[in-house]
Amino acid sequence: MTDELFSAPAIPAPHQLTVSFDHWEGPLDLLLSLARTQKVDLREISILALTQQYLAFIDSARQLKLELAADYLVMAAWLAYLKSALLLPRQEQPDPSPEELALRLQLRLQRLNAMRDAAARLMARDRIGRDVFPRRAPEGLRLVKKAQWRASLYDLIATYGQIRARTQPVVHTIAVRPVMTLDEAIRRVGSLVGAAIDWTRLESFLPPDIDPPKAKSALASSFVAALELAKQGRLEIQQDGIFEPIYLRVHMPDAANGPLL
Amino acid sequence: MMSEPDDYLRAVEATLFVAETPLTPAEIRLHVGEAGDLSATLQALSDHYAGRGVNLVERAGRWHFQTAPDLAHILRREKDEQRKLSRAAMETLAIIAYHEPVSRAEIEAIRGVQVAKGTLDVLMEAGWVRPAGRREVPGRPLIYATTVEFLTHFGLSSRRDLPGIEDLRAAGLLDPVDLALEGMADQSVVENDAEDA
Amino acid sequence: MMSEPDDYLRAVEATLFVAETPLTPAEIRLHVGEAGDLSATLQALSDHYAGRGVNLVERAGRWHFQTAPDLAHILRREKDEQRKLSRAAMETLAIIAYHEPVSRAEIEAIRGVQVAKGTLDVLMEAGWVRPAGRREVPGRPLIYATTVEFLTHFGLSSRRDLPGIEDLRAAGLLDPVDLALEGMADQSVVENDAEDA
Repeated sequence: MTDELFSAPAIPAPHQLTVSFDHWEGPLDLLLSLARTQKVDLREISILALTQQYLAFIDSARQLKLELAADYLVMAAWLAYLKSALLLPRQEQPDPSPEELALRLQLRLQRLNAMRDAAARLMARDRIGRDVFPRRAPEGLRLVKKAQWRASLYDLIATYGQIRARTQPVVHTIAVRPVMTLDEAIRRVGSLVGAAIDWTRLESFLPPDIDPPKAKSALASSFVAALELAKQGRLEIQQDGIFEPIYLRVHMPDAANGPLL
Repeated sequence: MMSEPDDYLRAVEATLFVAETPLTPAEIRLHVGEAGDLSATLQALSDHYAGRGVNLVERAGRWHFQTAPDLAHILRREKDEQRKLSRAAMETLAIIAYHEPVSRAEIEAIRGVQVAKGTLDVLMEAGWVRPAGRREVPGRPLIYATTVEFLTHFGLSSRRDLPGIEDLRAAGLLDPVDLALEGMADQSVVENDAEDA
Repeated sequence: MMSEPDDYLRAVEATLFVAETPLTPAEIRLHVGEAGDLSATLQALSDHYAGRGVNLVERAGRWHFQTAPDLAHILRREKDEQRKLSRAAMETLAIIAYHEPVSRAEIEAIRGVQVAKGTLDVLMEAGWVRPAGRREVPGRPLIYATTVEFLTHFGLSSRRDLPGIEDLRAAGLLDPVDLALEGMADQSVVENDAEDA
């Protein structure tokens, strides 16, 4: 609708209103623009005069059938109310007072105006990339991470040991069992039994300081040696029952009918 | 003005020359060590380069070399043209800078219009504005503040350097309207308009 | 040496400062115009920067600023980072230490695993291993040996201080891993004793 309006050359537009309403960012912005036309310090501005300017402006826009955003109309209605309140006799003024409302509006305009000026001054500063330039291709400071390698001597030798253990051909060493051979037992029992005239326990023929792992082998060998010597008729063996101690003594032919047999 | 530059000064000069970003004194010390008086050296360098084609400046506690502003016309290139900020974005940036930290509602109260969705995004994308936590009021609104890059870009040593900020503060123009009205309650300034009427 | 730099000199200085690449006098003139004596100005600038942290130099007809050569070390900051050797690197190091000088093929034969290229690099970067010539066999392979830093790091006065195979065996370090893991220590002690008997 607005487009049709502006494209129709027949309709004369008042020079003030050739600017689209898109130009303002809301009613406060428009009010500030109008206030600046009063060409006085914003602190001195007449809110009543400003209100009349705004209402007149909106009115002419309506005559042009410009489509106005709702907030412009809300502001117009509020200003119309403010205007009438300001013109009322004092005693009939509502609360809050129209003076306070006017002051609020004035303060808001001052604040918006201050920020608008501040923005302009900020943008006018010497800005990097527009007014001042850093080097376009700085070489840059380099941070080189230098590795501090950690390893202990133990790690080193343990690792080497593991490599060797892992990769050396596996050699199976069969441990040499601690044994007393039969020949050795026959020699020993044969020589000792001659010294024993009476029955003597088999264990007594074992070497006195023998290691425990070797003791069983010595016992077994000595027993087999005793059997062998008995077979040769060199000694006699006696046992009272199964698992009972085994006794040996030198063979005595004249005692063949000994009391114990 | 300077006679023979010592090695410490030369090291600081070279470090700032090759740096890709402005450097804090701590960052400079990582390179040049602790052997000299850094702040005196930075001052000496800054004095040495004052008035030359290249200046040493401090922005938000960080130092960098940049060309002198009056030479912009010979150095500016077509592709340097920055996208122009919209008026809304410029005003919003100014409001954040002068009032920080500030919520979106507070920005809207000053501008009298809603902050369009893209406005804060543009400022944050430029690296000038950052969210700075939440205000501990109902709704816990997000609040915004400016960044170090903002100060650097606009050539400000600190927020105290914002143009006119002291005058604005003294005039109460950085206070909200309600606060300003309370302050005026005693004074009977309220008469003005009534008299005009 | 220079009093008040004139605008022409300042412009040349700033132009060279921002330039992405070294510039010929013709390129500089595109920026600064024809108003001055460029070659005298370049000489004056070059004199001014001589002895500073940043120098103006001419190479093959092109001018650019660069940091003074003696300051290169400060522009590269080294940061130590503690890192543990990988198992592969540790094994390779151990083999070199025990068998040096040794070729890569020999290391692989002992490890039973290929040696990755990076492994020897790491050991050389650590300063513990060095190439020690070539073995005079077909293919002339590089051979490796340990360094003095290696001895220092591991607290050895010479390679002879490394425990020998018998020492390792006595310490149980040659036992197959699974044996050690199963805690069969008793048995191995018994067997050792038996051998001694």
